[in-house]
Amino acid sequence: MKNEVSIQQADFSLADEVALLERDNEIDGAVVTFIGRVRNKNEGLTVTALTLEHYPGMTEKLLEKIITTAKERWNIGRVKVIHRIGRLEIGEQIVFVGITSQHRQDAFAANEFIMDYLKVKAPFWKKELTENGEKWLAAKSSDSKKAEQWS
Amino acid sequence: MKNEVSIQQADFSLADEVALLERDNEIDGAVVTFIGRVRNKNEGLTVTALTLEHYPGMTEKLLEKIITTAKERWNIGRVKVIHRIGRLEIGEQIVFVGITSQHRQDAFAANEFIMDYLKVKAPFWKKELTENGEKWLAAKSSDSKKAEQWS
Amino acid sequence: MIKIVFFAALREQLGCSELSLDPTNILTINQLKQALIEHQPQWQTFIENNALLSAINHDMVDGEHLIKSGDEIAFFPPVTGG
Amino acid sequence: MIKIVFFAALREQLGCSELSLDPTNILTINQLKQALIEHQPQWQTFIENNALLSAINHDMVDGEHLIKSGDEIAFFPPVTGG
Repeated sequence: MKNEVSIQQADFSLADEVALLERDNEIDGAVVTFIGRVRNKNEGLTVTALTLEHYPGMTEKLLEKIITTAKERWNIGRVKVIHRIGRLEIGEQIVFVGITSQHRQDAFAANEFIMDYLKVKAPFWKKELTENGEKWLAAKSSDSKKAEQWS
Repeated sequence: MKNEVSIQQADFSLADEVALLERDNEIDGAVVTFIGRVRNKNEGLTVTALTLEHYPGMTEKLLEKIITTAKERWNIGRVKVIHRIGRLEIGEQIVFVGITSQHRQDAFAANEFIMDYLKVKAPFWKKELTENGEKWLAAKSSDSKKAEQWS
Repeated sequence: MIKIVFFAALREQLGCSELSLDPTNILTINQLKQALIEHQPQWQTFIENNALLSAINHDMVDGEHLIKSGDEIAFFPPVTGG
Repeated sequence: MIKIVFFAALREQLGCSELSLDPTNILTINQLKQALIEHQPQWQTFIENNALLSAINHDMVDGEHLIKSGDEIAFFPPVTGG
């Protein structure tokens, strides 16, 4: 579980993260990555930046739990989850999930599962800076429904 | 469709490919990538290298068809498929599929769909150099079954 | 004593990110909510928000969950990360 | 004339990657296979392999598909890329 989760303000390098997942790992032929970025529109409003808050300690614990569940459920090799906090501008990376596996199907499923659960379980909150001012994002019921499909 | 498919001997850079998918693209918040690599074991045998052969012309046409189908089926933004040919050593990258989307679910599904169809439709053939000599890989019925699940 | 922490929109609504309370006579999360409203009546609308989530020592809990001295209790809105 | 190309294991088994044929009297893929076997009897086992796939001008076709002059016909084993 060591070093599988990182909550950080700093940006991360996709290339470096994937290199770490692949290093001395000649058995896993499949690598699936997800990157979530700040987009310039949300619910019809122009977004100029995001601020991300989290609950230190609980976030890491929950993400580790989600990773443990993914490893029980699928045959996967290495896992890395990075989530940034603080102020992020349009186009910046917010979240990274990287998975290696001997089987691409397992890598795809575990990656999507981790993202779906992160979305509805991990204590992060986004505040958008839009053309109409600051606004805390509301949780979406579609995200809850998507996470429920795994159970 | 321009530049969405590349069949090449040269290696590729994950970071550069993702940067191209993200450039001037502030609307797609989700990026899913798949990388297939040469692994050191297959069906119990130690593999030392792979040689990849393809049918020039038909390969590109088929991959473009698969991408078109994925775009009809899911709401995705940009797509890139790279497949290497020639001799590849253990750990080297073989194939890349990168997809951007406004919706992570679409990016995951379209990426896995493209890989599943590439596996069973695109005219590539792998020859493994193993501890027991050279051997053309046999197609796997599990790959055909996986591709059929999309229809 | 127990430590109580608030996050995100709730933190801003209450104008408070953290406080400590003597848990005497507070047995459950729901009772703690009542104690907070007595402590700051203007918090009532925000604390009684049905969508509010609560955690004890980093584990999600419901309103009937028991509180003990030394616990860290968190209240926050539905999460929106990723 | 038609151009015929072979790939991968089949190319190695036949010892041939490409040949040209006059398509007179050859109407279908299956008839082309028979013509190839008459041309090189030692190819019979490999050409009659049921798993063999065929394409005309880069589109997959079955044995009954019609051939016309100028076509590029390909024969190859099941694909194993990715």
